[in-house]
Amino acid sequence: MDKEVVICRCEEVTRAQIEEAIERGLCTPRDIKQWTRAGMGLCQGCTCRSLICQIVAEKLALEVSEVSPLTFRPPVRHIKLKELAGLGGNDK
Amino acid sequence: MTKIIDEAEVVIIGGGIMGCSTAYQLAKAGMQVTLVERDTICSGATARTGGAVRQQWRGPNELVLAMESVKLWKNLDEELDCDTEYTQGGHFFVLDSEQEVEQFREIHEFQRQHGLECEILEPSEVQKICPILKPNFVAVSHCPTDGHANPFRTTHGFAIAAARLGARIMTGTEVKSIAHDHDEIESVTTSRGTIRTGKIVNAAGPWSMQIGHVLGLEIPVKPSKQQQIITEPLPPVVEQFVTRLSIGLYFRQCKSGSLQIGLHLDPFGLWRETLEEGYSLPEAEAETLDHISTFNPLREIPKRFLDAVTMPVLGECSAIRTWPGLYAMTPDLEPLLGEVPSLKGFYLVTGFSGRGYALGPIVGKLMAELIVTGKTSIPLDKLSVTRFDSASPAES
Amino acid sequence: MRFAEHPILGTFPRGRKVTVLVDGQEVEAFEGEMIAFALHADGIKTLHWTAKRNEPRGIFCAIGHCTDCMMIVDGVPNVRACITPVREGMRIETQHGRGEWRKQNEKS
Amino acid sequence: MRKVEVAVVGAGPAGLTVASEIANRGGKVLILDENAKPGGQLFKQLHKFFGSSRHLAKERGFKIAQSLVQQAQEAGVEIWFDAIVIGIFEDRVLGVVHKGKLQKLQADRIVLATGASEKALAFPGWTLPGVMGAGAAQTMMNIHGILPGKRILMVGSGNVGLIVSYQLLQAGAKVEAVVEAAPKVGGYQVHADKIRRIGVPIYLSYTVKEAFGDSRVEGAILIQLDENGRPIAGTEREIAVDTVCLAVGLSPMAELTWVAGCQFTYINDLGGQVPLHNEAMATTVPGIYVAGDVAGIGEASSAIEEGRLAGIAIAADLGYLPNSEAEHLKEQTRKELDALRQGPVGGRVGQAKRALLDAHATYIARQAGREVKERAEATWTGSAPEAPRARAEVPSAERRAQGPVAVIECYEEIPCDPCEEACHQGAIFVGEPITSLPHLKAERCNGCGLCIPACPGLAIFVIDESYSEDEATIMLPYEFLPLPHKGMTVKALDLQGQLVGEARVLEVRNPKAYDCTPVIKIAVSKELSMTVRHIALDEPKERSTV
Repeated sequence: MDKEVVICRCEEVTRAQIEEAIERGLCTPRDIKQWTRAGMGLCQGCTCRSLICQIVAEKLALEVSEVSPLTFRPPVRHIKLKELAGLGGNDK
Repeated sequence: MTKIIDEAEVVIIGGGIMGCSTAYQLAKAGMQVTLVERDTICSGATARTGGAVRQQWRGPNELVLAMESVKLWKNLDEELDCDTEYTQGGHFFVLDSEQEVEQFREIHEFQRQHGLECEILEPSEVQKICPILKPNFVAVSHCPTDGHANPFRTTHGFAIAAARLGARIMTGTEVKSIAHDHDEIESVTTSRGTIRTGKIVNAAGPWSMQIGHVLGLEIPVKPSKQQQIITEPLPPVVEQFVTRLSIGLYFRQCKSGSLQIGLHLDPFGLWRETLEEGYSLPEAEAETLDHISTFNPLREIPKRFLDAVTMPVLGECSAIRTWPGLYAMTPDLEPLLGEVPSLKGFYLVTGFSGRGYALGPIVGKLMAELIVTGKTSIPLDKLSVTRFDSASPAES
Repeated sequence: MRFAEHPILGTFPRGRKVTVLVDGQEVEAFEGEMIAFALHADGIKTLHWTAKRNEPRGIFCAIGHCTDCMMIVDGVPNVRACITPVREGMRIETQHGRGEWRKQNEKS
Repeated sequence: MRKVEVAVVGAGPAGLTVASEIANRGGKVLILDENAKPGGQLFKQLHKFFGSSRHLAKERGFKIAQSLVQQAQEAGVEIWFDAIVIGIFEDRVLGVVHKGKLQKLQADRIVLATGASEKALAFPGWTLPGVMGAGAAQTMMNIHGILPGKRILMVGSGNVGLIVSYQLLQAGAKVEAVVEAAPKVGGYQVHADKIRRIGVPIYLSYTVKEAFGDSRVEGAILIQLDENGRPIAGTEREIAVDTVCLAVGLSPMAELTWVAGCQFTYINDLGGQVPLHNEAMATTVPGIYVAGDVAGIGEASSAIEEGRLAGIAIAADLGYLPNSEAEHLKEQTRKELDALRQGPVGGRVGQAKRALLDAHATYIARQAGREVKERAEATWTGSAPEAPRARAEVPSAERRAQGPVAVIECYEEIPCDPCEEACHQGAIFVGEPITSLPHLKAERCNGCGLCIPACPGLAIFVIDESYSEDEATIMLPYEFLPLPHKGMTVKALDLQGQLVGEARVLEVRNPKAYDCTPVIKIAVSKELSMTVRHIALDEPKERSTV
């Protein structure tokens, strides 16, 4: 696969950057996320999390099932601060 | 005993900022060091910190450490060959009463004696340098040399640099037991096997009392929960790290553009009093505290934040992630540093009570000095565990 | 392109015609349509230029999960154009990078 | 804080069924759905569904959605739309953003029926405007009536890729190609045939190497793959397209399930990481259930049956249903599920689901501190399910010469039987299990053609070789605009969409009962009777637009 291809669309992290992180010894999706920001953007890895697992598996010669995926945390959908705060709202 | 998988002069338990910084400095000093972490590097308390690199508002013992640490922070990127996103944008304590202002004036005086310059700013002055703050406060205590950095990058930076110098970093490796012959450490047994060693550094943060329990040692640290949220990346709005003690709020804008907003919790007794539906610190295991977000603060954080800023439009920006985190609290809110007198070779680097991240670089350096030479360039005696009488090994 | 008739759905129901301003140009849309789709129907495919690589992005997930359709709408950046319906007189701007806050429109 | 008895997240087929099952027995249920309309993905589905004629077969997806919603509402289920569940907290507290505000709900039982999300494929140019998920294309055209593009490349030939390609064609786009990395079509053959006979090429062992264009997609480069899935240099071919749709698979949309603390395992055939659950759809967290695609990618009918299982279990658990009756109902539902999970696609899911149940049992036993013998992996080999039982036969040349007769081109085991019910002559037999291939008793068939619009796969044709000396007639389904009219001369296309001759339109049948599947009767030269399977109108007028 082309090294310059963007894997994380939100944070614009390329495959090359992810591979470079793995070569530094960052060997889980969480390590890679913390180091490169892949999966840390607005969509929280919705799109790229499985791509990252695949790259880790390929680089480290593992099965995809052996790679622990990124965790999820609330909010699982982005939510405006004012909504989170219970302010505003449109009750009529 | 399980099979011997490694032999090291020092085994560090915990892959947070303290463990990684200490590992780096020890490796740099030529020691053979192995770091064990039960999860991944930067997966515990450091991963959840606000990222403040602050000197002001610390007790005498910590102030010296923080100021020395800032000297290291300035060159850290070069030292580690890593962008830690460290910035000296200043730190604001937003003060809401004359009494608070008075308290900070006194602190400033004492800090000045140690060479740290801070100032009290009127709301009108604050408006000029930080227009995002709603001037609904009395004054601001500003330390221009304070700042913030990226905890992930810093911690991984230390770990990668340590590995480069020969340290062994073992993640997914949980400590099961520690063998000692009377008062001398012999080995540590992990989920992956046994490592022979004469020295152990307990840098397990909010879990360090559990490491103590492995030895029958009561380490006076208990976890306390805090909660943070982070927004989507935004255009630049604030340079300073802002703390408002009266409402427990703090925030900063990360290099990515995201606003990181948190609520200081129990140390200031805020939760029980102010949350509408009440909140009592659960007595549950640190384990669950660490993983499960609590509902009420998630609502409270943006409420307090939006009330503190001038741009109502920030209400339109989205929170993308929230997380709980743990502080490793000691009874006097000061850290536990140094060797446990009753157990030779067992060192504590814990109990930073939510203020440790900034101290990471200097503490690693001092611990390495202590382990290698038995002495430190800055005295740590007052931070020894001996100030409490609880830390004594159980009769075996 | 909006289609008028569909073999299964028949005549496609559409809302009232509205006019929105896209980077200063008037664009016609129908009430109930999401911004991104209305723009797409008008031939506007680039909604956002990325912060680091300055690359164009358009509709990708169409359900508000991804990051690609962020636009500045009525002065507010990072609005997900694929899940935000059009409104008469709405000011829509192509977002560059993190965008910026514009002066709030006088709400009428 | 509001308290509810049962909170169901997701108003798709699984969620709506769970809710109805519980509410019908007296339970109080609140469904939370993040969309403005209920029905989940069904709302975007315009094609007729496979399935049992006793249930929803041959209904179009969006209509199934409507009837499931109606059922739920009649059962007294409360539904909140535009209600986004952002998290599940301690003690089954849900954070719900509804009407622009975060609200706190506490539920005795939570059912997560959150469906699936699309997987991605990264290649140079995949960030260009014009590259989008197949689901995005569906949303644009089927919900908003806007064409995603005029010339489309579809990446992936699973059912999603095939069905969305067909829908794009219906909406007036040209699908230039479908590429499939595997050496065979991923979805059902009948879905593939529907687009093939229109002339859409399906490139097997091909992938997209790159999408290119100056600020929007202007074309793509395809490349062939060897048997190990590696690109073969020199096999690149360029096609001009303005849109690339990604349909490279689905995975469980399980964010909330993770956040709730449920245990997961990785099973490729179920879409990746899937939550462990037992036969009653209960996860490893007490009081939290899953149903439908979130519990492993399947299809709508089995999502409904899983919803039923969870609903029965919860109703019993809450005391609305005696245990003995619940056991009986669960048993019945499991049988229905087993019947659906046969054949080339369902069979694989069935095996994977059994592996998931095993993994759950192992986990529970370990938690209880019981010794667990490693289950023999033999139960899970991932191998193909049992061989097809019978092959649908084509009526003999003698029979075709005698007069009109149905030709059923349905060669895969699909859980589907509406053709059997549609035939008033009793000429079509499916029987048990429902995945059996239809069998035509040619001597009973009178060529009425009622089975043509009833077949969700559009795989039935009626051939009459007795029509005239040199012509035969063919009745075929045609779900496109504009419709031809009687007397028109049209192009006759074969199974691959190749022009093989001319055809005369003899009749256009489009009664309401056909549900938008008009049947066209054409006359072609006799030797083409078993070749022609589609027609194309000359120079199609530019579609009317708004």
